[in-house]
Amino acid sequence: MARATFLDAIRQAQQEEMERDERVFLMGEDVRCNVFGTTTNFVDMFGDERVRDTPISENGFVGAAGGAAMVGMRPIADVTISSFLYPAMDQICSIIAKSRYIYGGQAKLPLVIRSCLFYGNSNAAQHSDRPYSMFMNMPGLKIIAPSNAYDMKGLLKAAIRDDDPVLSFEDSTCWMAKSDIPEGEDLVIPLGKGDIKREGRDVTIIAIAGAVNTALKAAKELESEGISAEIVDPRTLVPLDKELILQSVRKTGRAICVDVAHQTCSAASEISAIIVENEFESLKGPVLRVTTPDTHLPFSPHIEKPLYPTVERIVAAAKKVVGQRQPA
Amino acid sequence: MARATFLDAIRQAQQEEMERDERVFLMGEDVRCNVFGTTTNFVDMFGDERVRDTPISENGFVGAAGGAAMVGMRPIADVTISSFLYPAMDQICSIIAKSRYIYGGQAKLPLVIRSCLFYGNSNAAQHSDRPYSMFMNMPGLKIIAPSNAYDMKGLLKAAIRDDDPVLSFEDSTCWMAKSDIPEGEDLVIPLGKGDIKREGRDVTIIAIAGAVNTALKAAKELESEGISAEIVDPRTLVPLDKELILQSVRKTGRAICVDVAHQTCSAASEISAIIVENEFESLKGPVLRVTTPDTHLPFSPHIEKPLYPTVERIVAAAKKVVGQRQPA
Amino acid sequence: MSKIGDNDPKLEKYRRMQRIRQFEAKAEAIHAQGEIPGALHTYAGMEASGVGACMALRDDDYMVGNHRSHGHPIAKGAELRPLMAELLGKKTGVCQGKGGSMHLSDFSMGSLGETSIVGSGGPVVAGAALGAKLQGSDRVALCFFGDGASSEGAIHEGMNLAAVWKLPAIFVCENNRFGMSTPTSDAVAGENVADRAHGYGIPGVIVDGQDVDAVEEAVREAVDRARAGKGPTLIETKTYRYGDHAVNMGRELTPRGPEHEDWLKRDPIVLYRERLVESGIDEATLDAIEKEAGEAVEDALKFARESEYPEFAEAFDHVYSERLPIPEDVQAHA
Amino acid sequence: MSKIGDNDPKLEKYRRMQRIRQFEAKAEAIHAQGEIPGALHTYAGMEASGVGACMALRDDDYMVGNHRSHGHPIAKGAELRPLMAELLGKKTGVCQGKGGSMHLSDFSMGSLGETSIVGSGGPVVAGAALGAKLQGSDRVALCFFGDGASSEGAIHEGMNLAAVWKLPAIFVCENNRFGMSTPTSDAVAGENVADRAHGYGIPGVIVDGQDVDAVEEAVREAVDRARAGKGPTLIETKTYRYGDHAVNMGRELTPRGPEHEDWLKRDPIVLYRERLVESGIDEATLDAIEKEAGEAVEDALKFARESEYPEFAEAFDHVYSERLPIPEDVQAHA
Ligand SMILES: Cc1ncc(C[n+]2csc(CCOP(=O)(O)OP(=O)(O)O)c2C)c(N)n1
Ligand SMILES: Cc1ncc(C[n+]2csc(CCOP(=O)(O)OP(=O)(O)O)c2C)c(N)n1
Ligand SMILES: [Mg+2]
Ligand SMILES: [Mg+2]
Repeated sequence: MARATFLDAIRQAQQEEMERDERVFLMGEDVRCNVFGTTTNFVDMFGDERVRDTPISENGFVGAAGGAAMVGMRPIADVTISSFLYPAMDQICSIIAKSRYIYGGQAKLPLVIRSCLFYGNSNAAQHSDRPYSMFMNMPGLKIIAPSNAYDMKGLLKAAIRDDDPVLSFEDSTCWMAKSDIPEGEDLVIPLGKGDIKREGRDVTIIAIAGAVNTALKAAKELESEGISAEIVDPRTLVPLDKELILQSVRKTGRAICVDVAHQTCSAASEISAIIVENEFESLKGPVLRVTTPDTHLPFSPHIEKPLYPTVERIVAAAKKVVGQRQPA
Repeated sequence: MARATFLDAIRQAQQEEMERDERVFLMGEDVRCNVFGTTTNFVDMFGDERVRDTPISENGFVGAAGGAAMVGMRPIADVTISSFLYPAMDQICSIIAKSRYIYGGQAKLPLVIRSCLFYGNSNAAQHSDRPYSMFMNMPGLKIIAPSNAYDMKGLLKAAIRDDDPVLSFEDSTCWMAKSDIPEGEDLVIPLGKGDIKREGRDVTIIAIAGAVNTALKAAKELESEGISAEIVDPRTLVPLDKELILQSVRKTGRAICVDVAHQTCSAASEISAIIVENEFESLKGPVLRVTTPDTHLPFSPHIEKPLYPTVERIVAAAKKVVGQRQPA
Repeated sequence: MSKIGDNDPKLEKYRRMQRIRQFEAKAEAIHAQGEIPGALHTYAGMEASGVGACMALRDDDYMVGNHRSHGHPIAKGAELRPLMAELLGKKTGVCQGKGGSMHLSDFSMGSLGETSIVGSGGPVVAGAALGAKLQGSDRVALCFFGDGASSEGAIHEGMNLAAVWKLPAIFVCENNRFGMSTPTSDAVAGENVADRAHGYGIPGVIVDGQDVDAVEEAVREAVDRARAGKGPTLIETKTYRYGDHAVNMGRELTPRGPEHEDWLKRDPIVLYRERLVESGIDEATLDAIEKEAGEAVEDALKFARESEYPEFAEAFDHVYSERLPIPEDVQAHA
Repeated sequence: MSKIGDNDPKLEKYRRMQRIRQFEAKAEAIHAQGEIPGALHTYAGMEASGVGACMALRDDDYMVGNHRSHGHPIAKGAELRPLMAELLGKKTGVCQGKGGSMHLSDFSMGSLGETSIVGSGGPVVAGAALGAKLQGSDRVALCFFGDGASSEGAIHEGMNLAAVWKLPAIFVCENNRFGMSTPTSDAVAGENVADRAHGYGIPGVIVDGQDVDAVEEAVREAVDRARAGKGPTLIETKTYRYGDHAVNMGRELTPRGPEHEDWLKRDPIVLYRERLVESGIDEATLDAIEKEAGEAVEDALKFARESEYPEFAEAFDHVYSERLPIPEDVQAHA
């Protein structure tokens, strides 16, 4: 076991998989210079054929990842910031998500598209997107959104080995946080398996990516007020571990969905809909969402920061649902 | 009053607004040749400066609509089929949705982006998208999705007059259906006002675009089985008439969301989440979704058609929720 | 199944053009009668472009095409049965009934898709060429796209990527003078699409798209360049489509000028047949090939008609590597 | 507020370059101390490109820029106070604190955005030029974009659209030899970005980006062409950025070659000052302008520092024409 940051977990996963399988290669804008620290010494280790700086053309190189995958490679396309997925949207939706299907299984697209959720640091609206729910609406893509370094490594390795296209959303608020990560061992976390990050009895809090850490802090605070919160981290958004979520709700009877994305048509909305559709009889109160409201993100830090889900808002939501049927 | 089809309603709305306001102009691929019948005689009436065939470059001409709007025009960008919005995603999300905000109100973007939902007719996965929920997750865009000719005309006119960018999703399953449309009169339906398409007592069915018509048929069938369904048509997805939906659910205590889009992170999911968040106490049963499952749309008609919400599935869902608390 | 003049590339070109022409004539006829669902975009008039280009490729070279998808696979040598079955939406179709007329892509012939999103093949081809390069193979990848598609950012990005990385890619712009109803000159800036090559520092070649030999020669040169590691080439085949954008639409979309007749006079199959006859091939051989093509089409149609439709559950295959679970309520009412 | 040498375009060019240089020097310094949040991309070294281009424009002409956004508005004549206030995230900022360093866009000066999505200005400029044309005005629209941005589909689509419609647009590629850490030659195919013009049938012009007069002249010719209805021009200014991609990042991203020193020797402000002096302007006047620019920067900073931050509710303005309702639970804990 060794302590490693979330960013280093990404580096490790990429390095180990590139060592393991020579079909794996990496491309993106400025990957050689290692902007965020996920490709340290990669050029030395793997050469610049397998570690490729691309032109600034996201649709071009993401689509090229698709083409390379179709001929038997296993590309990792690094799209740095999630906001730059929009220019690549057509290749992702029309080619990468659909080719296996439209050609009746003739095409295989084992590839990973990585990008970070770059919010909360005065990067303004064009650089602060958290667009995973858009892709959840598009069949054919798998989606991971890890909340700590351990999960990040294990899920990214699984994503690289997976035979379907996987989008990896990497929350920049988690970048510097460290986990114990087993060394040498092959840490692979199967896609589609959620994780109970904290057990609890009174309310289930399903949180996504960085929001898991906010929820964990809220759970501590709730504990001190006599409310026992269970924190469920789906880790993978597609396929989603519905059973884990429903199980927890069956136990607690109450649910809150926490998501740093905009509220409308968010992952939080989806999870809420799944819960009410399947566990209505178990519910003792409304399923609440704690999300970023449907405004853009402003540059000025004083007005940006309060827009994201906070410990206070989660605590207030928990008290509201728990209080409703079971007064203190 | 005169009978007019949905397509003709679009034509009328465009024509009347172009006559009324010379800042309004229309561009898109093959608009002069009037592929679908929404621009009949437009070149003769308005000249080919205001009725422009564009190169096949959706990001280019949709973005150009943004630029033209910023300098005081009121463009209508016709993107024909919704699947072609993906190549234009960046200009829609990064420029059109965000410019007013990011520049602190200096930019104004009064424009309409029209495209049709072209599903159900063996067009295969790359031409059958119903992607409105992706755009619902992006603040700054208004979205209409009318279900009949009357609403289509009134909402499109409102959209063209609106000072914000509006996406118009036009369901091709509604194209040939006719409504009585007032002549001469100025039919403008305010954005954000839903409509009760049928009153009922036992269950609220919120349906979107073409699904409204399927739901209306289901309601008839339910009637014959003694179940009274209320059909709510939001008409506008952003802003959404939440109060109308909640009011209906308060009355019936039961809700079903019908949506031809893929289920995950759909408008149906959002509406379900809103209902459970706000009207949990009124609910007598789970909120169910009747949607298209998260598979792509195949070409072969025999396996495509059963994927969309059908009268049978809506009826079954209604019986399930009504039966749950109120056995026949 | 041995065929007349097997192994003679000259006759093979004629055969493939004949197969395309007759396959589509049949398809158009049964589409008019409602036997083929969806839209049908025919390649008639453009056969020399596809066949010339594909004859310059090896069987294991890659190719990506577009919505006008019938010609490319036949040009590359695909069997007709799975193509016709696909048009009819059958389980035996090359895409198991999932793709239809816009997506006749036979991966066993090196195809990596006939993608109906205009321009979207550009990045895919760059990626396939990159894959070939990384694998140390000498395969090349060829992209068919239309004049209209040249306006898409995806084509630009694909070409820039291929050029900057010197990838073994060939971009073949099939300029048939229209994108749907819009004349090329109303949508595409510059004299020729091939002129775009200059900006990428790669060769740009214009070729008579009605002359199958000329197309083959131009593409062969590009293929040699690509295999030698010298990077991509942009080739523009000046050609013409006989049919409307899509056939059997009930009205005419494309405005035809007086040059329509001129183009019909330069039919690629007639021109090539004349050349073959001049070169000493006897008419009987050519007639036999023509007849054989017709029989192959009939055989394909019979096969297609006798094939089963896919079962409903198959709609849930191929979204991912494993079949998706089918929602109960959907299954119950399917 | 009258300024030294007001109305003398020669001095105005010097003034604007000085204002950019000094505005950014100050910004870089206070950013290092944490007074400016977010990333800061400086324009130092490139002043002649922006100022030369904007001096060829009328005040009411349109312009769109990019993430390297400080130079363009000052080049176009914007006041410094709202720009500096924006950097500090204040309500008095030109974008009311919503945009920050990557988006210093002053619409009162004809700007239509400094957009930080690389390449995204291309379609916007085509649209603004189209708007001007439809309105029968003789305004033109100019797009600043980087060498790296030339690889984006959006730039291609914008140029094709402008060319095919003969719109009054000018595309100015500021080639500063890098896109972030990547040398232009590793990302952009072809010798020069300007060579792309050939493919669109429009003029492509290469100009010394360190020579403000040369840039102005090239752009003026393009503007004249555009106003005369002859369509767009692509101009490439060969220039250089002194700072790293963004400043104060804690580590160096851009690998500098030996040519770095050569570029520093051709500083656009020094070069231009020499030319002015040679042409008879006395040093004292230029010193005074330099000093005045410094004072204007100090004044702007004072203004910015004394300004208020926006109130929380303002985060909900400008998503639409009307303020969004603020969710109760968000308001309660803001
Ligand atoms: C991205 C996208 N935009 C628009 C369309 C609709 N469309 C289908 S084919 C076509 C014309 C294509 O013209 P061209 O590239 O010249 O090919 P051709 O049909 O002439 O062979 C158009 C506009 C599409 N399929 N995809
Ligand atoms: C679509 C998109 N992709 C990537 C980025 C990240 N990025 C910001 S600036 C930049 C380099 C731009 O290079 P260039 O266009 O030459 O402008 P320069 O910074 O050199 O002035 C990159 C890659 C972005 N902002 N937008
Ligand atoms: Mg064409
Ligand atoms: Mg640059």
